[in-house]
Amino acid sequence: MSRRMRMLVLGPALLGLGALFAWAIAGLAAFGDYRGPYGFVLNRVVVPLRHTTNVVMGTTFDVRGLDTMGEEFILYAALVGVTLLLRDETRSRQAERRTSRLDDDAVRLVGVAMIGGGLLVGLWLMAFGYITPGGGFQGGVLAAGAVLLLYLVGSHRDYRPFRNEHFLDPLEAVGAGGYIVIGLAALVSGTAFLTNLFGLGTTGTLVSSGSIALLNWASAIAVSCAMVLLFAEFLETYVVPLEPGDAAS
Amino acid sequence: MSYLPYVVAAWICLVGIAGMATSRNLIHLAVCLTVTQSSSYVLLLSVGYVKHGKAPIFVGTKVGSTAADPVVQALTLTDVVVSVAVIALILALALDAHRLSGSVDPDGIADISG
Amino acid sequence: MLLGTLVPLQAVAFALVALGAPLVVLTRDPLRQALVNGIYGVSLVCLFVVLQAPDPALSMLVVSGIGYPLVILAAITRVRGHERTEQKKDGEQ
Amino acid sequence: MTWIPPLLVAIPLLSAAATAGLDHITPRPIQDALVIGAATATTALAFVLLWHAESHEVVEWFGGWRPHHGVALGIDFAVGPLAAGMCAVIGLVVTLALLYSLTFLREAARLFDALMLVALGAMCGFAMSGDLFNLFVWLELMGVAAFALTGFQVERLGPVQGAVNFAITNSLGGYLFAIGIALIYARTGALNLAQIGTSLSHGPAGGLVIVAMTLLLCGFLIKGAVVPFHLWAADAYAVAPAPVCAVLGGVMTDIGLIGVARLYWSVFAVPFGHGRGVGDVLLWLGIATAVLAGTMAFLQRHLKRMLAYSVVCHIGIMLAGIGLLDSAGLAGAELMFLAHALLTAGLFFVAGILHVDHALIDELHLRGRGRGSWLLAAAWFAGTVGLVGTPYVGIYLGHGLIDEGARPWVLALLWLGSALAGAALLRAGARIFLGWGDAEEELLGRAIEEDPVERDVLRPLLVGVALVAVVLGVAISIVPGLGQRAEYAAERFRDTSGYAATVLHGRAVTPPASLPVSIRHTSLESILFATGTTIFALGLALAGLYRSRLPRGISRAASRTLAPPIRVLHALHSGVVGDYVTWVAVGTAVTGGIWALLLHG
Repeated sequence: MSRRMRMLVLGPALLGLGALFAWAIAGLAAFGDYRGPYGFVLNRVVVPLRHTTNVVMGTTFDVRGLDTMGEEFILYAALVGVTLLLRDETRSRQAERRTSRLDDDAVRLVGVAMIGGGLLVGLWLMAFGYITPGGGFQGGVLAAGAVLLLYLVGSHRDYRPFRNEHFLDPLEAVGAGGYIVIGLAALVSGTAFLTNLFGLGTTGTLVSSGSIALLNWASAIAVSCAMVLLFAEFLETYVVPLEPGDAAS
Repeated sequence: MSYLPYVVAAWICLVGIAGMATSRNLIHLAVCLTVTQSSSYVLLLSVGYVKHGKAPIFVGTKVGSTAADPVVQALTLTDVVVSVAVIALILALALDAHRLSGSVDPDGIADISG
Repeated sequence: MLLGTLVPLQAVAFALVALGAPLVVLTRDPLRQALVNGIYGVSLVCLFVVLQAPDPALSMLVVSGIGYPLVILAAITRVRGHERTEQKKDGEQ
Repeated sequence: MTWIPPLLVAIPLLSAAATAGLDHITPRPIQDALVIGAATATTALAFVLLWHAESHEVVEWFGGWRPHHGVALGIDFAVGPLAAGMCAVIGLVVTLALLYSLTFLREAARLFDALMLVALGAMCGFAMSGDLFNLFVWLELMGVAAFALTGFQVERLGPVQGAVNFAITNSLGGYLFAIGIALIYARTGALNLAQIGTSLSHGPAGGLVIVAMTLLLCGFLIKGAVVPFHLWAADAYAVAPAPVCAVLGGVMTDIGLIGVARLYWSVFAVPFGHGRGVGDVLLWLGIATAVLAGTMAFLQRHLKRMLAYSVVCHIGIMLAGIGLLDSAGLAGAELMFLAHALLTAGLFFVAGILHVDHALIDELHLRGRGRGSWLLAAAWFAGTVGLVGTPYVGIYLGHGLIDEGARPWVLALLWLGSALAGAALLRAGARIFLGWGDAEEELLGRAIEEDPVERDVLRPLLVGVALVAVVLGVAISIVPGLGQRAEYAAERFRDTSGYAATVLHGRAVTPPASLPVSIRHTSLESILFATGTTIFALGLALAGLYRSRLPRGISRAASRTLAPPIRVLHALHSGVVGDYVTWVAVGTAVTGGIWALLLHG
């Protein structure tokens, strides 16, 4: 289709979709009047049953823990996929890796401070996720971002150790696989997959919620590693060839 | 009776689809895809909001007090992760397309058809 | 009827999001779009906060503040860099 | 036996993590053993599960969150014989594909294996899940793995284009599905399919449910490559490496249809089951898909693209079977799925071997090159005849069951699609293995060639795997007792209230009275249609081979009348993702509009 033609077909289609949406919205309960059973039951039972004050995390890692297992693997598959798709890209860049160093010490100092701050906040989010807002995913992305600041404020070389697949790939696998292993442990002990096995502890403290904490940490490890590796895969491509001859690949 | 939240969600979805269909740049298209997806978060969270409700985190509040639906929030969390995974993959493909054809125009990389 | 029980703060957040989406879509230059998308992300974060959803808000914050920008900017840089060297090459010939 | 369903997901995913994570540490043979072992174990467990699922529904509540008073708290896998059978076939096809790729894909093998295992786990999870959002998670997981696998050969533009189109259309479908979930959740406050169904049985359905159903089913139809959402499939399957095509074309596309069936009979049969509105639209979509894709298959010269359209064509027939809304139709779709998955996989395997042997994938370029490869020729023709549905071969039994509930003209159109796709494959086989036909054919468009991924292959292994797949697929129609078991499985699958009672209240299903172990009979009509189709496909293939030798008047009239519509068809399949997004919007709006007219009031 020519672009003009496409617009002519798209317009009525979007109008039709809009009409459908409008029809659906007319059947929805007014904003704020929602009284579906599922969430309200969980709001009442999760805290007493699982000793976690953050019901969202209780839902994510316990009641609907299987969804989160799938989610970890979506991230994992994306990482593997991006590595697969960019393998030519990375290979051709290996020979000509070049960095533009930042010379301003003040900027670097601020950067280092931010790295420290980012890591701390990231760890805090991971650790207290099942008590207050936060959790493995949020903390993991933040920590990964902080680690990658090393790349941005420093030079590529400084950052290499953190982008060592030989170290991070197994760790990533431990995170993602660990989630399943915790689930399997429950299965082996004779209960359902992903059953919360461990002592529930005192509500509102770090030693609460049983395997939610473990699953949270497994996903924190998986997400941090996946994000670092994923970003690194892309950041390899930050290196712009400076000489015309470099672009030959 | 207020339906604005739902209308906003539908609007975002349509805008995103229009952007995807007319995009001339794969990177732009990938971002439009995340815009389309953001309509599902807006709809989910609007659906689960409860009048005068607090966040479903019971620190300092009594269990059983009015709170928003935690399920839609858990679903949104998963949805956000999906969006990161998908945009990363599509951008990786865009880079490949660019390396091979020098173009990120979706109309320009149509190598096979018919 | 459309607004009804909506708290003013929520109405503003919804309006911002509703405005932000077409802005992101209509910004055809990827680099500028990445910026606008960041702002749209922040408006989503605000919306999630006023909808009493701190967890998704945090998640959206790290994603739109760290996740999207890093991959999008890397992709743009790569594409631009490529084009620049190609232009240079054309100039030399 | 409730411990088996989680293992079907956990084993492949855990092995996927292990194989990519240990890439640099363990030697290759151990890795290969791990990957093949995991796939084989999953398949074996799926067969054990099938054995058990026949007498009772295997329900596993994750985390031990059992439902209370009909309110489901956690996520469940509810496995009847149909879902278990799906898992078994998925496992079988993936195992064969992994064996095939041992020497076929040596580069980046670990990443490839990890993604294949992830796809296996996700497909099994999808087939068994009883939770709406959980279905979405598995849908996205298998999608993410498949997008990357499609773009495997990163040194060519075609795979990148195919993967981009695949990723964007399927992701859009997933997001429409997510909006549908939000709407359903807003109405029912539940995510468990059985509970949603129960909740929708109170009060009128209304526009909200109709629109939600449109979005949910269209999300699956996009995955299932049904017209007009099918455009991505040919782009993606034409460019992926052969073992990936085998998995994607053989099982992953069809899984969208299982999603449609699962959603309809657990949820939407309650509000809409009294009329035929939903089924008729599915039936029409199926017929359109079968005929259009059959035609497109006949117009291809790229072998894998031809196979891709043949896959879409059979998807259409299966969807029509589901759209009939009776047990025979669903059982037919199920049996067709079994045969179709194996035969398609086998034919993709053969195409891959031809590609390695001759570095060619174009029918006209390969003309006569396959002479002497008797095993390959036998596999190709057996697979093709199986896909046409010659009496008691391959998909025949499934097609015959679908025939039972269909009106004659529906039957004729479905067999026409099968004949067109079969004729394309027969024509290609005759050209390649027998050297028949003209060397040029301008109606087929331009050639697309590509280099094979790997040239140094263990050829006997590849041929062996292809033969196993084809032989198993061909034999599906004559396995004694299979037809009756498929019908029983379909009946269980369609029992909406029984499903809800089993899932939410733990009621046991009544095991079947002993099922006969004989080849299920089919109607005389089916035998006649199937025979006619075979003859028609042969004739059509010959016409395609020797168009230049037809009497000049006929030949010229044929090209004059056929050329313009063919050009339009080629132009519609433009390979441009913007067009595909537009068609998704059109398809969803039109489907929803029709349902709105049929079901409202």
